[in-house]
Amino acid sequence: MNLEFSEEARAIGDQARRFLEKRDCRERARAALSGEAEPDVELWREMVAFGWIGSFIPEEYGGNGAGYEALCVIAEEIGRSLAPVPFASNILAGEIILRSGTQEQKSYWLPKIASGEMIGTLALHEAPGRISADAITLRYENGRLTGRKCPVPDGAQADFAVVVARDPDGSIVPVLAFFDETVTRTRQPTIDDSRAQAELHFDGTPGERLGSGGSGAWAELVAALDRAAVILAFEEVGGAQACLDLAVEYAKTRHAFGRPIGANQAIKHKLANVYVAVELARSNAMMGALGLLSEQGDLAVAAATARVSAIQAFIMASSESIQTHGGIGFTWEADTNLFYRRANALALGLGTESYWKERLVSGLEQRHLA
Amino acid sequence: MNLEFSEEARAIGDQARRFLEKRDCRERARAALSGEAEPDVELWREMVAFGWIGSFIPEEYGGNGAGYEALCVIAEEIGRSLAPVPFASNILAGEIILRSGTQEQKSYWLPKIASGEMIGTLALHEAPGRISADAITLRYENGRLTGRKCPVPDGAQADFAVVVARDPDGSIVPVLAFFDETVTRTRQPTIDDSRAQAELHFDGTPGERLGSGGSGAWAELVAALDRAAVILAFEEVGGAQACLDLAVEYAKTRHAFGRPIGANQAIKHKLANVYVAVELARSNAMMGALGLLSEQGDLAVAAATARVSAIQAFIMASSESIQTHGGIGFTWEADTNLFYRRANALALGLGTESYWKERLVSGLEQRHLA
Amino acid sequence: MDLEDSPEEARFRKSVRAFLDANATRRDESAEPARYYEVDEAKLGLARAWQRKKAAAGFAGIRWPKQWGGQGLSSIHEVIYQQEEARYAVPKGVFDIGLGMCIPTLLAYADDAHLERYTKPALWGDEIWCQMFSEPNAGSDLAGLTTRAVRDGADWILDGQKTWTSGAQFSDFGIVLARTDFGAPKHKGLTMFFIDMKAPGVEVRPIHQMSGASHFNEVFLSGVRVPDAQRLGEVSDGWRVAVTTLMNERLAVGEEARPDIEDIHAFLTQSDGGKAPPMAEQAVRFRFADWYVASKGVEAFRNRGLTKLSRGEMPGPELSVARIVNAEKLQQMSRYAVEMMGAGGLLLDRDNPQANNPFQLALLAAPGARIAGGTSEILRNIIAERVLGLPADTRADKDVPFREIARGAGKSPRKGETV
Amino acid sequence: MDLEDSPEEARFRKSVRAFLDANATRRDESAEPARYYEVDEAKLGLARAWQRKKAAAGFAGIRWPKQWGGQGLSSIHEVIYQQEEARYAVPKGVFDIGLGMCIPTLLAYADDAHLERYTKPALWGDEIWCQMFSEPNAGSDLAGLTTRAVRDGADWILDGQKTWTSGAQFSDFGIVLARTDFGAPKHKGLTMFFIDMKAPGVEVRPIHQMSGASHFNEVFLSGVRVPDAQRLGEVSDGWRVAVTTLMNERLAVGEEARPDIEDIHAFLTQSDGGKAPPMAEQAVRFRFADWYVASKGVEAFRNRGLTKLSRGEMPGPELSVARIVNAEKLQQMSRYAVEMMGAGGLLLDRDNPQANNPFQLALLAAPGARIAGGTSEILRNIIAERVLGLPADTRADKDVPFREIARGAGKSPRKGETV
Repeated sequence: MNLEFSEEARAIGDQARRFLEKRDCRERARAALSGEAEPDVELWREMVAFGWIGSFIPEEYGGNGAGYEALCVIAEEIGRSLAPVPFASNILAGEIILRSGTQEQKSYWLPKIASGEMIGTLALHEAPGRISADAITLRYENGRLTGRKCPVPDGAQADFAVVVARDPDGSIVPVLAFFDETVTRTRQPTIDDSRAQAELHFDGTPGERLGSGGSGAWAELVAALDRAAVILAFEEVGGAQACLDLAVEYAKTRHAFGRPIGANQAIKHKLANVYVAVELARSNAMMGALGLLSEQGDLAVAAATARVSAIQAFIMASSESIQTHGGIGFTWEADTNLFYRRANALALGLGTESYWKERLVSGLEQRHLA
Repeated sequence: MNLEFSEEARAIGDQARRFLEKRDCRERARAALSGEAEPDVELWREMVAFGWIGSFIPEEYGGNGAGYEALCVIAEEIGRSLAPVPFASNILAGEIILRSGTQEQKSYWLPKIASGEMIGTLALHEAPGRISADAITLRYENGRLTGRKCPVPDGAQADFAVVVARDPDGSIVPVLAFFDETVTRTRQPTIDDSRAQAELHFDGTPGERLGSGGSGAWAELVAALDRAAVILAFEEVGGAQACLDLAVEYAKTRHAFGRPIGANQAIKHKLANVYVAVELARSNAMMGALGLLSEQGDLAVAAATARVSAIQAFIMASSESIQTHGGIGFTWEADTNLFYRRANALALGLGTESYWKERLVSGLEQRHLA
Repeated sequence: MDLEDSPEEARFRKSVRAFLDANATRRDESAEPARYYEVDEAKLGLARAWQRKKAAAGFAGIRWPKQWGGQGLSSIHEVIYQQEEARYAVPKGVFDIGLGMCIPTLLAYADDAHLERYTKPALWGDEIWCQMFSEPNAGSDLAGLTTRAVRDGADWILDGQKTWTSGAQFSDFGIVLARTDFGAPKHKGLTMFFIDMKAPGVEVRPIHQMSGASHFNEVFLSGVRVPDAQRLGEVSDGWRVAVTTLMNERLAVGEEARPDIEDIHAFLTQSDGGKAPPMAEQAVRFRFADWYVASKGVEAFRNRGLTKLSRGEMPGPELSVARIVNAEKLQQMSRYAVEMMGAGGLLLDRDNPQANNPFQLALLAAPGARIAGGTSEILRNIIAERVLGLPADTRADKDVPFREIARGAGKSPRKGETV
Repeated sequence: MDLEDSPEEARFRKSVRAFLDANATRRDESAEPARYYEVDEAKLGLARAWQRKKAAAGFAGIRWPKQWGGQGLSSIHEVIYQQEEARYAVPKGVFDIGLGMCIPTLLAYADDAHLERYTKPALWGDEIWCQMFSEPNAGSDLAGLTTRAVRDGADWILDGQKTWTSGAQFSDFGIVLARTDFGAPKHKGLTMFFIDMKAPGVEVRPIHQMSGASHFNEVFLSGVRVPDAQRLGEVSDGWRVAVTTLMNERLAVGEEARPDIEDIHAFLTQSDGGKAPPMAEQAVRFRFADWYVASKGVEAFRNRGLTKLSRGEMPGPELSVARIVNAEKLQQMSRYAVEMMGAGGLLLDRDNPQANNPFQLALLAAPGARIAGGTSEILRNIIAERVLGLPADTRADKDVPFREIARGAGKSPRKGETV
């Protein structure tokens, strides 16, 4: 039994943690939140330079081949640090290009992501509601995109996107497009402005169909979301752990009624429950990582399990961390405020809990049919 | 604002409580549970003699006209005392006869219930699952009933039933039938044997259609269930309150680590939560009672709200009362054991939480349509 | 059993309605639930004008004695007035603390000269009061406060920091609880004063909340000189005075949490472009039913409390129960609604069609609802001890001189603070 | 990262499988989940025979030293054996406490003569051991026990009442924790003994549980004479000895709660007479997903614990976490399933087609799962204090002579007891 990351991966995690601590990411996130700064592209480039983001990209496409274990521990550290960087957007764009792109497309786009030369994103959402193919209306016709996407993660800063569109036959088609002057981009205020979202209007934007075509484009997209979900689960686990750590530290040092508030069972049991949720989420995420590593087809159930568990844990940990802090916890300047926003934003950004629960159960159904 | 029972009703409640305490009902319930006794028909007759059960039956049909306020407080005392008597079955049979019966039928059957001369019941359930007209298959043809009902509350002791059947046209029809030799009755072991349930086989049992016929029989039955649900909610509130009282008393007197266990926040907050649930349930039940009293058509939402709230409160109070007691709480001889069984049995017997939630929401929909 | 007024109550309600109909417009209850806005000068002016109208018509100071301009009526009349006023679009909130908590404390403890001076301007909206009890290190444990009042001739000198003070930025006066004896056990060394908020040494700074709102303040007191005549109650008897003040809070039975059940109902039953509304799903119906049952239960529980009030009995734990239930429900409902919007739930802009609902804001306000006015944990303790009679928590600080009690501010995640 | 054995572990697992395949039949895992039955003479005979086979094949006492008939292997080997055995239809439970907790305590504290006498008969299934720690008034607060051991020459005389003793009715020996000094603080006055369960003065009475089962007992000790040689550890050092015993419990990482996720999955996906299965409903899918996530999380958390064990590290809080999560899940799942059956959920008879599932029984067993082996509250305290490092509860009984500690049995709702 060896359900633990390799020593190499853990060393990368330690390095990432030390680096991110030095960069004082929570202050950067707070600044971004107050509109004083855009997502921290400079910090992102520094991180890319370590090779961290390219770890899931094979060496032939400019990655360092460190693999998914490394990516998972880095995601956890990003979650813990609250770094306001275009992480999820690059992972999403990279994953779908890696899985669905032609040899040529992979050779062209992936090195740009791995080197930080360009920021990529996935332009998927249009109307509110659960992710589904039916919701896609943006047109792709004669090599050009027309329509609206909102919200697009890091949409105002990104250089290009995989745009999920519909061709004249009504088929779903992912399209690679640079953000040129035909794209009108408006940053949108959100519940977590430390991670930017934008509304994008495409007005005849030139784009190239991702991959070699065929009817499986939506299924491939969904499979790429599965893979990204495991990474995101680690980011959430990192955030949840940070919330627990903050709350425990505060509970040990804040006094009321002549003793640390952490001596009260109301606080002790609350934080024990958070601990349980975080450990289950971490454990489920590790099973997801195992799925990623094994490169088996049937990742859906493990990914969905990891993601649901991580959403629940981070939401709970961030809420209860505020509650443990009392009044100070829900002020604008409290770190707990930043984590609560991030927890809720991550829970909404890449398929919600409902989406992933449905994915989990239908994944089990397909297993039973098979 | 006067959301409180009348002084008269409260006096009847006090009388019922004193009487039931003297009769040591929990001992009787325990005896019934161990199979040492059948449901306590003798105790039931004593209670009937006070006029308590006939309180919802108009004086012209042998009731005492004390009204629903009295019935609600009596139900609460029965819940508190755990009296192993055929309460719900008689209320159900009485309500539906009162609402749907012809003048002649009311004059014949209701005095028998009010006087305790006969025990009536409602034979409704056939297959497992939520209450619905579709589930009714028992045949009523040429004045005779053929088929199976299970479980039927107090089915082995009752003298007659309103049997919900289907006529050759496929319509639902409630039928009044004595339990003669054509009815084979088998007592069924259940999760709460202090309230008996039976399987009934009807083999050409003679019966008389309840009411003057027409297509609204199922709707009338459902409306009678609404009315009975309010009464049952009070029984559940009484039980939940008893569970809370037991737990509080135990928490004050049982010592661990040199102080009463009730000094621990884990216990204090648990019981505060139970208190909140019980008070909300009692409040919702009182709004249900107001609906009963006002004799308005739109009882469905208030009744369903009362019932859902009461189910939740009694289940929670009985579970947490056991938990507060620790090991001793889940022994066969503990009163908490009796309450937990009763809470779960009452939650299943007259439409489950799901049935009543659906009734609540569809009731609101009908209101909005109206 | 009914939900009706007594004949006398009905007469009073009728007169309230007549006044409101003549002087205010009905609120559109389906529109715009509770916003989290700031009070500016213009709004303050409207609030003062409305208070003046109420005073002129005899609907201000309903429970105050007639001698000081009040109506000499009972709590149920106050509640009836509030119930009716809630249905009209009138300025709310600016005077509640002063008229409901501060002046009643003066009525109990101040001398006639002071009452002569302060009651009328408060009642007529000319002067605004605030209440300064909580401190950064004395929230749930209010009696652990460390603001210091030192005797200096006929005066006291106050030094310390208060927090969570509503309305401090526009208040003229405030009542303040301070420690006058650090050698006494913590409840025994406190004294109550009232102070001029414009006095030298009083500095008010807004607190920026997660929701974006700033309706609370920090108040810094630096060498603030207060005449001994502005002491309320005896020296070292301040805790008892504070309890009087806080008891008045329990009357706020009508406290409204929005968005509530009507809002989530509206959200769940709206259908979008021909699609079935969310409420068509059984999962949604069941979840909604839970909230409906809780919401109606709280409402009916309040009505049982009002029944007591109507009979002249003391209100019970209605407010604690409502707060516990509503705070949890608010958090659940707002998260549920936002979740249902998918990625659209991220968007906060009110002008964006994807965000035209109050749940994103509620999501950010909800954590505060579990804390403000007493954390859910403190409220459960109150129910356990005062209603159920369970033993009090073991207190490490009982009967110990205050200066010997272990104190710690907590390693705080707050910007700029070193820990 | 993988879920595989190390090469050495794989070799061991292979040998275990070979033994089991040769000597036992595979269990039908889809059938009949955990029953709550009594052990009778016939079952006891089967259990003894199976234990004998294991001993003969070298799969008993896996962690015991070779000197006393054990295999001298590590905890991970014990776990591997248990994992494999769980898949076969073999008698379970009769020897677990004796071989896993009692004899290991003897191994740590008894002399060679006693080990010579007792280890082999235990290992070969000839003698059964039980453990007597809990008392009616010492459950969560185990160190508050009052069973008294008084020195009488070379012997001790034991008087008191033990409870929740598994297997006492068929045990030959048992370890028992008793108080030898009522003047010392409560952890300091305890001493551990082992006794002959057939000795005069030992009386065993079964406890009838709500679920109908009686696998626990009360044990009454009335003037039971025990030679001082049967003392384990020093006088007054019994608490430390008991901790050794209880530490061994933490290894039970494979503890299985049934019905679990597979059972509720089977229940929710079965379709009844052409109707869609319950799992077709979104409400059901979402609820199931919550349990699935919790179930898989516990499983993976255990696997992380096994990873530690496999590396020779100490197991962590895996057991506490699993118990908290599983107990809650069991209560939720059983109530959900029963609710779905409507009135049919009342029926308990296994032969009734309406009741052909384990959930009614689980409903009655579930409250016990939140209590037995440590209440969920105690388990949360353990996590908070030992894992998170939060302060211990304030203890009123710390450093106080035991006889001065406030004790109260609690007004109990139990039959026949006067309170």
